[in-house]
Amino acid sequence: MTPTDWIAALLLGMGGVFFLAGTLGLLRFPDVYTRLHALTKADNVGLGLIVLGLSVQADSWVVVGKMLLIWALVLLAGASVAQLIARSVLRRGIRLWRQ
Amino acid sequence: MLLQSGFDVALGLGLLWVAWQALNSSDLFKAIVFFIAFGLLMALAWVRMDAPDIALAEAAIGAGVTGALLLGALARLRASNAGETTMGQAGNGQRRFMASRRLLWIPLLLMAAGLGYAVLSLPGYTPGLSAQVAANLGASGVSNPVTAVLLNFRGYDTLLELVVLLLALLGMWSMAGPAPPPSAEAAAVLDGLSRFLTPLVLLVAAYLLWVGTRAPGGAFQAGSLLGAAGVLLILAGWRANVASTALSLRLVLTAGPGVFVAVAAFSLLMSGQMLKYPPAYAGILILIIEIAATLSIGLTLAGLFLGGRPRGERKSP
Amino acid sequence: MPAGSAVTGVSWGALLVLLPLTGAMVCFLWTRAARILGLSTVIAVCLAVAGLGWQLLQEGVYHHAAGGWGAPLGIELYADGLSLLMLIATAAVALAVSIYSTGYFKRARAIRFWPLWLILLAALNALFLSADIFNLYVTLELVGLAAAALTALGGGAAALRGAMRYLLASLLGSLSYLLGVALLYHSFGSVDIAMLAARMESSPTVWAALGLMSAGLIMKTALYPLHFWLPPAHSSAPAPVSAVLSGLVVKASFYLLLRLWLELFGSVSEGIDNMLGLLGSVAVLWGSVQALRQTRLKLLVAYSTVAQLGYLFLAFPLAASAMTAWNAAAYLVISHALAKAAMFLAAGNLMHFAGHDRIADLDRMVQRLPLTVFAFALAGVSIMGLPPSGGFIGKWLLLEAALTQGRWDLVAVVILGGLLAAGYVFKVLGSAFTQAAVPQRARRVPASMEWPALLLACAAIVLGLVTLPVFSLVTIGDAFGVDEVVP
Amino acid sequence: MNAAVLYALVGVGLYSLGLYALIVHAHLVRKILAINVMGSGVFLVLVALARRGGEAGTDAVPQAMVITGIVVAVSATALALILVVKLAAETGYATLSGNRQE
Repeated sequence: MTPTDWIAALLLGMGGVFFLAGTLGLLRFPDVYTRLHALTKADNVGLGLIVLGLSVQADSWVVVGKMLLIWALVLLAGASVAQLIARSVLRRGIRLWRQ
Repeated sequence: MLLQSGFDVALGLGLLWVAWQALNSSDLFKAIVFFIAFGLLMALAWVRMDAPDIALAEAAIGAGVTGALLLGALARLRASNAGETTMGQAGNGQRRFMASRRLLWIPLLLMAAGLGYAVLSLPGYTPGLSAQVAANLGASGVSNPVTAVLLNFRGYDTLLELVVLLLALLGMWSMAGPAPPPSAEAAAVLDGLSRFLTPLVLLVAAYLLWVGTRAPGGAFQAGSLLGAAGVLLILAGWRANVASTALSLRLVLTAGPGVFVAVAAFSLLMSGQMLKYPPAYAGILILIIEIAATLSIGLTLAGLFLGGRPRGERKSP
Repeated sequence: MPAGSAVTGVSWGALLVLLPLTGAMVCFLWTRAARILGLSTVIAVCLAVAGLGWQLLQEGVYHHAAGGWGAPLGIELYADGLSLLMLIATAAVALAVSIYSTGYFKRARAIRFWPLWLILLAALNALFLSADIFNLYVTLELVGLAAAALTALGGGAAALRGAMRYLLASLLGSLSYLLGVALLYHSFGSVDIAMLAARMESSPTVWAALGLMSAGLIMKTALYPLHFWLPPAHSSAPAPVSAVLSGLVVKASFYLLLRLWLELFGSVSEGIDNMLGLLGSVAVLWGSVQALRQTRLKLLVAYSTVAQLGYLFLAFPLAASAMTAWNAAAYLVISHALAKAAMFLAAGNLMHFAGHDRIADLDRMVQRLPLTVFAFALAGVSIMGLPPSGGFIGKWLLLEAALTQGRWDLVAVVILGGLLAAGYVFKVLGSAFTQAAVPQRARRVPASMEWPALLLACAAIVLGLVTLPVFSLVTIGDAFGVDEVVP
Repeated sequence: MNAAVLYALVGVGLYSLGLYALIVHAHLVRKILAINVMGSGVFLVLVALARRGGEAGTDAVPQAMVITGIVVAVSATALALILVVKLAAETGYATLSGNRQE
């Protein structure tokens, strides 16, 4: 394995850890708001790391550009959808979780 | 190799599990969300089977548009209090279902086993038509074999398929009445998102249409992206100021099948065989048909999501 | 493709699909003229069928390679005598129903009816012309969706429920059929019927395909016990739509089943033909008894369809005398198409006139709507199988085949079914002669609604007098493969 | 058994699961979901079996057929859903059995 492969593997692995953490939060957190928090924050970083990891190994800059575009779109969609879900939940009168 | 077959097994089991959840979740909303997840897993399975064209179509239509249609219908059902079967009202029927459920397992399991045996006992490997497709690809006018089959070799199927789509919209308009008004106020975020995404989606759709002649993509993928953009705009509360009676709207809806039928009639006149393109013009004819089909598919899918005839009295905000 | 005369040089078969599709889209675009455009399209389709018939008589079977590729890569259109017979019946019913619809539908409904109806017509023609089992799947779906949309056209809970039930049954049927197509494609590497026939050999996969495709098509044909969707759908649709559903749509899936059976599965299936015959027998008896028990006219006519469809399946166990049995099935298909369409149109007139379809309250209809009652009676003659009518010829041929093979059970079913049919037809006619103490709406029925019913019923009778031309038509292309069987 | 046959068997499984749900559930939206799952199963069988001979080449014909099938499925789903919505607005039930009077 070349050094770039090692870097890629490290980035991909870290991305995986973030995804895992996000999923764990989705399953274990107590209410909608905290779950959204876990899902969007952790998965955005996770996907970013995976895109970086794949970019290191990419053949051309076009491919890198496409992947970055995908990341940007997922960020945008994720943020918007999280806001929409939180808004509709809030309107239905579901309270924030307090210890 | 082991890793790959492990992935295939996991994906296969995942498909079955998610399908089971989509079919048997107690909450209908949950079931629909599982169904959308099922569509995405299906797209993954298509990629695993080297069928990126289907993967694109599945993700956009199977999961995206179908999911949006289901959620839209659920919202309207909940408005008329029919979002769930209430056990008390279904009464005897439901109880009879419960009783038959135990017995139903047996014949269905037998059927599944029989079908599985039929699949396993298929005589060897039959080459299918890949050799013929490859041999004639040069004369088809495009270099993506799937597009060649869809728009040239089996173009007649695709012509009828565009009619099926138009028929769905006609059927809906014939029974649905005017579309329900947009929900009271759309979220500002959704509005902003739709304003930002729509041009981008149009760009990607145009790209998919253009690239479809030689790489995965084509009229259906591009059209379903247009449809998705339409769904987003409708969700954001945006309405075009055209009534269902407007000729312009109808012209775009019939553009795909219309151009296709026109090409069929013209080729019938010229060569005696419908949809037989002269090899020199095959590429350009396919492109013309695809452009018209993309517009029709996009508008039809958006129209199906609208859930009724557009009224055209409301100015866009 | 240059050819001798002007008529035989045209590819009428392709036009039979393209014409109604164009008509449907033009009707949709130019709603104001939908009625006249729709009617002219249907007349053009009738002319095209005549052209195709002439072509077949002159040159034998019709082949058309859509896209110019030919099987197995491309899709082939194919028409022989059997397809032509179905196309003629379709054109005849379509013309009558279209004329009827000009009077039946008010403007607001009419502009929705015509595009859907023309698409259904195109889909039926495409189905009768296709020789490609995947293309047949697409046409099946097109037929099913168009028919479901038309069923719901009347509005109201009953029609919506009927349409929904029909749509689900139809989708289930087509998916089963498609799974069979997948298995056949991967067994033999083609979806062209002729190529499959040449490569056909028995295997577990072929058996599974046979089961799936037959079950799916039987569901769409509403053979007992998979008929549950038919009575609600056919009785709640608007009258012209009911006529098309009962007359043509269920026949389309039966035609496809017959075609697959003759070309592909006949050689590899043993024992299933007897099961089909048994289900057919039950359908004849059970459907007729149900029809007798109905108090609503349209439901009675719908259950009669369940019974009459049963007759078609009696031909399968008698296939040893191929000529007689399959001729009987073909005759029954077209005479029932004409007679049942006439019956539904007549029932629509009675309903239009009185505002209800309770059989007991058909107050002296024979004096008020003599043409309509006469049409119903003539159609009833063919349904009962009395001479001289198309229904009589069909049932006579069935009896002949059953007698020569010593199948006394089937003989009994045919005769008993005829008696029961007489029972329910006379139940209606009896009420039409007697007086009932109920107020009637007495709305005028226009001539454009009375004459189509009568002409269709007359056609069903005339069919009994022109047996020889019909038989010679059917032999074009030798769809029944009689050469091998007749000594 | 290779991956192609595995996916074909999954397709058979989906078809059977869908058929089960279609019969068992009364709610029409669930029946529509069941039809869609059945359809996906059929599509899987159609495409997967083309690859059972190994990785060599892909057959474009079944792929094109499946794209056709997906479009037909979405059309049918849209039509069925609007029927359910209208039926529920008319009767208050999204089932075939509920509320028989008209």
